[in-house]
Amino acid sequence: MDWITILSTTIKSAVGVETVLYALAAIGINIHFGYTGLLNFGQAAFMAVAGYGLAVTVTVMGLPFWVGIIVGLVAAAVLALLLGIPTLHLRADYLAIVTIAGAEIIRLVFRSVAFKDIFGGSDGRRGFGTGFQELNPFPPGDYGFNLGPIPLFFAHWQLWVMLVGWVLIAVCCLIVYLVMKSPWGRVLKAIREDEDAVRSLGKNVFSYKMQSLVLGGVIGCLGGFIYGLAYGSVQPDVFGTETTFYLYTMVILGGAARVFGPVVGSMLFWVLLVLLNGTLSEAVAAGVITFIDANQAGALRYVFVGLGLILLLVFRPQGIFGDKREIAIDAR
Amino acid sequence: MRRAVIAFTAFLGGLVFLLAGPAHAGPADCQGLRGTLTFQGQPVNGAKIAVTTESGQPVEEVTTNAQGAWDVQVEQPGRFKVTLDTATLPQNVEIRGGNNVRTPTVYEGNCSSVLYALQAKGAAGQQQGDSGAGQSTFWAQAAQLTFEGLNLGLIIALAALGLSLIYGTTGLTNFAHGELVTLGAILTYMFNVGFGLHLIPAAVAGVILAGALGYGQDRFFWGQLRKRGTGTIAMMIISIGVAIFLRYIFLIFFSAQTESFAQYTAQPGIEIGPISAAPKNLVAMGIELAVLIVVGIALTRTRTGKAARAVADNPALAASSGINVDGVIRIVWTAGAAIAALAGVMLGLSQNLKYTMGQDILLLIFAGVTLGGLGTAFGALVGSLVVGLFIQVSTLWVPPELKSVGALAVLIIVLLVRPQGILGRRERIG
Amino acid sequence: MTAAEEPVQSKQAVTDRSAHLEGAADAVLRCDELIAGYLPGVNILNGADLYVKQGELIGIIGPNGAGKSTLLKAMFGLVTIRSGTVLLKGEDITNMKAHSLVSRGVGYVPQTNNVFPSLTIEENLEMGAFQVPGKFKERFEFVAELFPALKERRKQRAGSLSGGERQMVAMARALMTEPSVLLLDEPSAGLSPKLQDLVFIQAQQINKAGVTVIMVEQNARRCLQICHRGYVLDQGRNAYSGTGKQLANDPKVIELYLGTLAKA
Amino acid sequence: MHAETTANDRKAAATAVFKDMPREPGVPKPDPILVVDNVVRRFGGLTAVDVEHVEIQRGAITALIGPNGAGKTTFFNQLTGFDTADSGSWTFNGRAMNGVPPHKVARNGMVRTFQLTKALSRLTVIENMRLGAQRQKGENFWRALVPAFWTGQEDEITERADDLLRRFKLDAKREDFAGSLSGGQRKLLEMARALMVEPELVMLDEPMAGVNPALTQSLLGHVKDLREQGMTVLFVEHDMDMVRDISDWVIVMAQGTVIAEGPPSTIMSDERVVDAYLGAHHDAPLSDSELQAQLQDAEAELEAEIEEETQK
Amino acid sequence: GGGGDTATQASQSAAPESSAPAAKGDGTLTLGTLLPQTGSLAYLGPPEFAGVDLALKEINEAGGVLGKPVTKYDTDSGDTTTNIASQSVDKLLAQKADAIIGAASSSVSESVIDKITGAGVVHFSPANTSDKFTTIADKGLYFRTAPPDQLQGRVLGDLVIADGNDTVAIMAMQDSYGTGLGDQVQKTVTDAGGQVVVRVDYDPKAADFSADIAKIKAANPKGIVLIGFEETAKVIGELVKQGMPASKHKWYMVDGNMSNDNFKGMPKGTLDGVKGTYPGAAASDEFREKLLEVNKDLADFTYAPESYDATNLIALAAEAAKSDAGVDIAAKLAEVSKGGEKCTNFKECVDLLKAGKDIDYDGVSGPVEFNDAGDPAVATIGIYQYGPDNTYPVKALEYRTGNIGG
Ligand SMILES: Nc1ncnc2c1ncn2[C@@H]1O[C@H](COP(=O)(O)OP(=O)(O)OP(=O)(O)O)[C@@H](O)[C@H]1O
Ligand SMILES: Nc1ncnc2c1ncn2[C@@H]1O[C@H](COP(=O)(O)OP(=O)(O)OP(=O)(O)O)[C@@H](O)[C@H]1O
Ligand SMILES: CC(C)C[C@H](N)C(=O)O
Ligand SMILES: [Mg+2]
Ligand SMILES: [Mg+2]
Repeated sequence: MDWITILSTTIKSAVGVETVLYALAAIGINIHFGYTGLLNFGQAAFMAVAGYGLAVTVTVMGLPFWVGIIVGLVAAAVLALLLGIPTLHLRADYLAIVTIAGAEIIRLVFRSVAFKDIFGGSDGRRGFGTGFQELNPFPPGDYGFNLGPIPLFFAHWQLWVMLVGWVLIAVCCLIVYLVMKSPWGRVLKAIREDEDAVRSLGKNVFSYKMQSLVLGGVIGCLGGFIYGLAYGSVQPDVFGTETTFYLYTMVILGGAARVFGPVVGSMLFWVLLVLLNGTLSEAVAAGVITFIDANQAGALRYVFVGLGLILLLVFRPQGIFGDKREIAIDAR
Repeated sequence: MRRAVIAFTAFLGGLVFLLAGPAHAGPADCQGLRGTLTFQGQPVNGAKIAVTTESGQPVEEVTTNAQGAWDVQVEQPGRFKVTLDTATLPQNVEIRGGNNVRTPTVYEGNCSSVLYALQAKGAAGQQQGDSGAGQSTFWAQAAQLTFEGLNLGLIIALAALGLSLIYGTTGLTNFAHGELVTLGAILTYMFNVGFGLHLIPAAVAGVILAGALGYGQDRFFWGQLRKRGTGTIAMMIISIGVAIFLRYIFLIFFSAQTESFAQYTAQPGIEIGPISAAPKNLVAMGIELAVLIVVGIALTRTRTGKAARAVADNPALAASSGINVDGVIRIVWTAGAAIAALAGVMLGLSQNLKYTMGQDILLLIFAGVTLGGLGTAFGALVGSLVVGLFIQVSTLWVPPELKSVGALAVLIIVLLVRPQGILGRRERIG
Repeated sequence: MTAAEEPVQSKQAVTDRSAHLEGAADAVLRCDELIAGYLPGVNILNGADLYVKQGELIGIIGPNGAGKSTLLKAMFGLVTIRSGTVLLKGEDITNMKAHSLVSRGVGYVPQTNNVFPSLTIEENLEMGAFQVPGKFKERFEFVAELFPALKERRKQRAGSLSGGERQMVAMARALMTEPSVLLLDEPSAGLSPKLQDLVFIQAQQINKAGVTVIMVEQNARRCLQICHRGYVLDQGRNAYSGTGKQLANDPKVIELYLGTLAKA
Repeated sequence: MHAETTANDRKAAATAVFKDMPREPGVPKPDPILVVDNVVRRFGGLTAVDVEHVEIQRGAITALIGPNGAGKTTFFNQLTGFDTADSGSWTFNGRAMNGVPPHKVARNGMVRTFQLTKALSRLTVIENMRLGAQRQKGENFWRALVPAFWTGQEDEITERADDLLRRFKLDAKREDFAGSLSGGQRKLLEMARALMVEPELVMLDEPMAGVNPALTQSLLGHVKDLREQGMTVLFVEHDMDMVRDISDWVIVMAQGTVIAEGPPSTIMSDERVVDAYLGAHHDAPLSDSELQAQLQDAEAELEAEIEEETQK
Repeated sequence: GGGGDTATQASQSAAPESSAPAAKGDGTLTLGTLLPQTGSLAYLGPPEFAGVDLALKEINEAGGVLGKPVTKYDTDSGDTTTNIASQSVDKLLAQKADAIIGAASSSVSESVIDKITGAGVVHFSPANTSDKFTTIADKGLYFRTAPPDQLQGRVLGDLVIADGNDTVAIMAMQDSYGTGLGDQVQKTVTDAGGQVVVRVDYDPKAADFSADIAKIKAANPKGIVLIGFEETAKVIGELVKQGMPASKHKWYMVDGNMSNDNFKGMPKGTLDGVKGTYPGAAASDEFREKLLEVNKDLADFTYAPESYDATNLIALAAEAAKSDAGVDIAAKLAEVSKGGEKCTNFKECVDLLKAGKDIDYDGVSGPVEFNDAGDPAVATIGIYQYGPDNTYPVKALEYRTGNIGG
C-alpha cells in the first residue's frame, strides 16, 4: 500500500480546490438554511448559472474573462430573484421541493439538445479559463514542500485558484460573521423560527428572505466560478441535486448557523472522502481487500459518506461547532 | 398483358437478384451510382435517368432495366446530379414529393444508392392532405402520450403514496424514498433473475420482503431516532445519508448496468384505438389503481388510518389518546415501504432497472406529493397524475429531453396560486 | 423567582415528607420525589411529591414555569423521569408509555397542542375513544350535549377552530373514555366564563361519579374552591399543600399565587 | 414613572369620555384611533366575522369579549392583515388599512399578539425582545456590516427590553431559549415583545390566559401605565375580573357581530351578554354558597341519572 | 438527480492551458487503459480490454519494448453521466503512464483529452468515431484506430437508401458521437432521395423513451435508425410496445449498440432482420480465437481489433523513437503506420525496425494509415444482420472499405 500517496492526496485535499468550491457553496447554504431556515435545495443551480455564465460569455460570445464573472454574478442574483418570488411564500417543505425543481429545470435546460449551441448539451463547455490564468502571479512550476517523506505540491495554476478561493472564503466568513451578529441577522434567525411572529413585529419577512436568498446564492455562485476555473470546464451533471445534498452534509457536519461550520465541514468531507478513496482503492489494488473490485471500492466510499452522515446526525446532531441546547428545542 | 409480362420479368429479376446477392458481399468493385425503381412493389422498366456532374457536365443517361434497376459507373468520385425524367414513368405514377433531382456523392471505390419513391398520381391526396393527416396524427400522438402519462403518473402516484404515508405520519421528508423504490425492483430482480422465479411470484416475494425491511428500518433505525427526540429537519438530512448509503450499496451489488426482468421485456404492444400499449402496462395500471384506491380509503375510513393521521398531527397527544404511536408508525412504514417496492417493480417493468431508477424519479414523486398537497393521500394521487400527464403530453410541444421541465414548471406555477397544493388546506393563523 | 419568594416556611410548608408519606399510603396515584426535565443537566422537577386518593379532586397551582405541566407530563410518561417513582394502584408506572397508561384508565388533557388539527372534530373525539371504539356513539352523544357547538361542527377540522373551541374539543376528547384517573392541564384556559363554569362543574361531576381528578389551573381561586386538596408548586417543588379552603385563605398563598384581583 | 396626577388624569379622561356615551353597537367615539366598517370574513358557509361598524377610542383600554368562536381572533387577523377580509374597510389614525400587509400594519403602530403563542424558539428571550424594537439601524444589510452604526442603538434597546422582562418576571430566563418557556411564560413574552414595538395601538389576544393570577395583577398595573403613556389598548379576554378591573369600555361580539358596547360595569348585566357569554356568574365572582348550590344541582342530576341507569 | 459521482473530482485536474511538458522517458513503456468497465458502454469493454491484453501478451513475448516488458494499468472510463474517467486519468497520470488507450465513448474522450494531452501523454482511442477529434486541439498527441463517422454514416445512409426506405427516422443519443453520426446519416439519406421525416436526439440518461418514440410513431417512417449505447434496449422495448416492431419497420443499428448480449432477454425474433454497421475489416478466425484465449466469455468483438492495433502501434512507435516518452511516441506514430515495409504483427515489425527499416504496420482492423489529424485514412465498415435469436453472426453481410476523406 502506497501510504505516501494516500497521505499526500489526503492532506492536499484539506485545502484543495474541491474543498474551496464546496466550502463557498456551503457558506451560502448555511445562510439560507442555517440562519434563515430556508430549505434551499437548489444551491447547485447557483453554482451552475455562475459557471455557465462565465463559460458561455467567454466561449460563445467571445468576451473577456472578467465580463464572464460579472455575467455569472448577475445570473446568480437574478436566479435568486426568480426562484425567490414564487417560493418564498411557501412553507419550508414546499420550498425545498420547489427549489429542487427549479434547479433541475436549470440543469435540464443546460444539458438539453435544444440549447446545445449555447450550453453545449451534456458535454458542457470548456476552454474559458485562459483569462483567469493570465492573471496568475505564480510562474509555471510546482509549489509546496515535503512534510517528512510526504510531498505536498500544487501546480502553479492550482495554487492560483486556491489562493483566490481561500481569500473569497475568508471574505465570505467575515461578512457572515458581521452580519449574523447584527440585528439584520437576528431578523433572519427569527424568520427561521416563526414568520408570522416576525411579521407582527413590523419586519418585511419577504424582503429579508429575499436578501438572504440573494446573499447565499451569490456566495454559492462563487463556488461555481471556482469549479469552472479549476477544471477549465463546466458540465451540467456536476450541478445535480446530489451536489446540493453534499453541501448540506458539509453544513451539518460543521454545524449549522456557525460561521466556520461549512468551511470545516467541507474540509472534513473531502479529507475523509479522499482518504477513504485512497485507502480502499489501494487496498483493493494491493490485494488487501479481496471481496470487492476497484469499481466497487469507488462506490464503497460513498456508502461510507452516507453512513458518516447518518452517524453524525445521530450522535452529534449539532455538528462540530453546534450548540446541543439548540437542537434539543423542539421546533414544532 | 403488359402487366403480366412486367410481373413475370420482375419475378425473374428478383430471382436473379437473389442469386446474384452474394456477389454484392465483399468489397464490390463499384464506383458510381445505382438505384432501383419500384412502384407498389413492382419494378418500373424503361424510366430515363440522367446523371451529370455537380456543375452540369453530362456523365451518362440510362434507362431502368426489367428489374427496375439502373447503374452508372463514374471515373472520378464526387458529387453528382441525378435527374429522373418523369415523362418516362408509367402514366399513373409520379415521384413522391415531386422533386426529380437527387444530388448524391460518390466516394472512391464505392457505389452510392439513389432512391426515387414512386406513388400513384391520384394518391397526391396523401401529400396534399398532409394537414388533415397531420391533424389526425396529432390527436393520435396526443392520445398515446396521454396514455403514457397515465401510465407514468400511476407509477409515480404509487411511489408518492408510500412517501405521503410516511411523511403524513412521521413528518419525515424521506429523501431515501427513491431508494425504497429501487429496493423493491432489485429484490424482485433477485428473485426473478437470480433465483429463477417467474416475475409474478418474484414480485410478490420482493414486495413482502421490502415491507419487512421497511418494518425493520423503523424498528431499528427511525424509531430509535424518534426516541432520541431527533427533529424533523435532522431526520430529513439523515434520510439523505440513508439515500446515499443505500444507493451505493445497490451499486456495489447490482452494478451500474441497466437490466430487465426475465419476463415481459419488450412485450409487443396491442392497438387499442389510437394508442398502442403492452398488456403488461394495462395490468400494471390496474394493479396500481386498485392499490391506490384501497389504501386511500383505508386511510380515511379505518381506525388505523385515522390513527395514522392523528399521529401525524401530534404524536404526544395521540399517545395520550391511547394510540400506540410506535405501532402505528411501524404499520405505516411497512405499508409505505411495500407500496414503494411495488412501485419499483412497476417501474422496472415499464422502464428497466437501474440502481438509480428510484432516485431518478424521486423528484417527480416529490412533485406529485407536493402538487397534491403534502400529507394527503388522494392529493398524492391527483398530483402524480398531473405530473405524469404533463411530462408526457408536454412533449407535443417541447423537446422530449425537456419534458420534466414542463412538469416541474407546472409545480411551481400551481404553488404560486395555491401555496398549499391542489388538495391541501390552508393553516389557520393566530 | 427572587430569593424572597423561595418557598416560605410556614405550617403548611412541606419541609419534611412525613405528611406526604402518611397521606399517600392508600393513594390511587402517587409520585415520590420526582426529578425530571427536558434539557440535559437541567431539572425542572426537583423532587416533587404528590398523591391522590380514590375519588379525590386535586388542584395544582403555582406560578408560570413552576413545573406544573411538567409534573403532569412526567406522570403520564411524556417527559422522562430522571429519578423518583410514580405508582398507580400500587403498580410502578414510572416512565411507562402513555398509551399503555390509557389502557390502565388514565386520561390526560394537555395544556397546549391539545387537538389533532387536521382531523375533524368528530375524528378527534373518535381518537379519544380509540381504545374503546364500541363506546364511541354513546359517549359522543354525551359529550355533544355538554358542548353543543361541537356537534354542529362535527365535520370541521379542529385546526380551524378558535382557541376556546379547541379547548372544548380537548376536554371532550378526554371525556370520551371513562378514565378512572383524569389529569387536566388548565382545562378552563381560553374558555368563556360560561364554559369555564361548565368545566369546573363537569370536573366536579366527573369526580362525584368516582373519577379521580388532578387539575392544574391558573384560575386558581376557582380551582381551590372545588378541589378537596390542593398543592402549590414552585420551582419544581411542593411549596404548600392543604385542603382547598386552607390554601385559598392562606394570606401567603394569596399574596404570592392568587392575587387579590378577584376579591377587589 | 408618571406622576400620580397624570395617571388619574388619563383614567379620568377616559371615564369622562365614555360616561354619557350611548350603549349601542357601533356607537361613534369622539376621538377614534381605529374605525371599522362592514368587515366580513366567511369560511365556507360560516360567517366568522361580520362587523358593521366599530370605533376604538384613542388612549383608552377597550376590551373585546364574546363567546368562544365569536370571531374575535379572526377579527384581529383581518385588522392586522394576517388574513384577507372578504369585504370591508377600516382606518387607523385616519389611514385606510385594508389590504395592507401585516408588517406595514405593525409599522404603522398597530401591533397584535397571538392567542396561540408564537415564541421564536431558538432565539433567547432577550433576543426575542430586541427583535420587537422598530427602526433599528442594524436591520439594513449594509449597515449591519459595520457594527459602529448600530451598537449604540442596540444598547438602548437592550435596556428597554431588560426593563420589560423584569416587569414580566422573565428576567431570570433572559438568556434561555424562548422554546424552553412554559405555556404561561410564552404568553408573557408574547406580550412583552409586542410592547417593545412601542405601538400606538396594542391588540392583545387573551394575554392573561394561563398566566398566574398574582402576576396578572401586577401586569394589569403595567397595562394601566401604558394608557397613561398615551397608548391605546384593545384586548380580548375571558377573565371578567380583569375586564372589570382595567377596561374603560367593553365591546361584545357574538357570532361574528358586535352585539353590545358599554362600560364594564353596565355591560356585565346586559341581558344579551349574560345569555350569550357570561352565564351564571355575571356580575361577581362565584360565591361559595352559589357554588354549593350549583354542586347540589349537579349532584341531584347525577343521582337521577344513576337511578335511571339502575332502573334499566 | 445528478450522476453517480458528480462530486468526485479527485484532486489533480489538469489546467487545459498548460503546455505539454518536455519528454522525460523512464525507459519503461507504461500503458494505461481507460475503457468502459461500467456505464452504458460496459458491454464493449471486454473486447477492447481483450484486444489490448492480447497485443501486450505478444509484445512482451517478443521481448517487450526498449528491452523491457511493457507495464499496463487498467482503469474504468465509466460513461458521461459520471466522471469516473477523470479520476481514472488522474490515477494513470500519477502512475506515469506514457500512453493512454481509450476511451471508448467519444464524449468521455473529449472530457479528458485536455488533461491527458496537457500532461504530454499520448491519448489513443481504439473506438472514438466522432468527427470532432479530427479537428480538436490535441497538441499532436491524439490518435485513433477507429474511423471517423463520416465513413460509417455514409455506409449506413446508403444501406438505408438501398433498402428502399424513402421515409426514415433517426433516433440518436445526444452526445458528440450520436449527433455527429446522426448528421452524417441524415445527410446521406437526404442527398440520395430519402426523407428524414423525424429526427430525435435523445438524452441517454432519460428514464423512459415513450415520448420520443411517440414522436417517431406519429411520423410513421419506413426505416428507423437507432444510434446509441446500451439504452437502445429500452428504446427497442418502447418501439415494440408502441407497435413499431422490426417486422413492420426496418431498424438500423450502429457500433454503439450492435451487441450479442444486450438483447438476449427479448422475445425471439424481436431483432430478426435488423441490420447494423460497425467499423472493422473482417477479422480472421484465428484472431478471434486468440482473443477468446484471453477472455473466453467474449460475446462481442467490436473494437477488439482496433484496440489490438492501437497497442501494437504505440509499442512500435516507442521502439522507433527509442523512447517511451509520450511526445516521442506521438512523433513516430504516423511514420510506423505507413510508408515502408509492410508487416502485420509486433514481432515481425519490431524485427524490421531493429534491422533499421522503415515499416508500415497493417493491422487486424485495416491498413491503419494515419493522416495528419491522427485519424486512419482508410477504413472498413461491416454491415451485419441480426437473426431470429437476437444475435448477429461474426461475418458481415458486406464489408465496405473507403477513404475517410471521400
Ligand atoms: N381557517 C378557518 N377555517 C374555518 N373556520 C374558521 C377558520 N378560522 C376560524 N374559523 C371559525 O371561525 C369562528 C371564529 O373563530 P375565532 O378564532 O375568531 O373565535 P374567537 O372569538 O377568537 O374565539 P376564542 O375565544 O375561542 O378564541 C370559529 O367558529 C372558528 O371555528
Ligand atoms: N419543551 C421544553 N424544553 C425545555 N424546557 C422546557 C420545556 N417545556 C418547559 N420547559 C421549562 O420547564 C419549566 C416548567 O415548565 P412547565 O410547562 O411545567 O410550567 P408550568 O408550571 O406548567 O407553567 P404554566 O403555568 O406557565 O403553564 C419552565 O421554566 C420551562 O422553561
Ligand atoms: C464504442 C463505441 C460505440 C464508441 C463510439 N463510436 C463513440 O465514439 O462514442
Ligand atoms: Mg403549564
Ligand atoms: Mg380567539
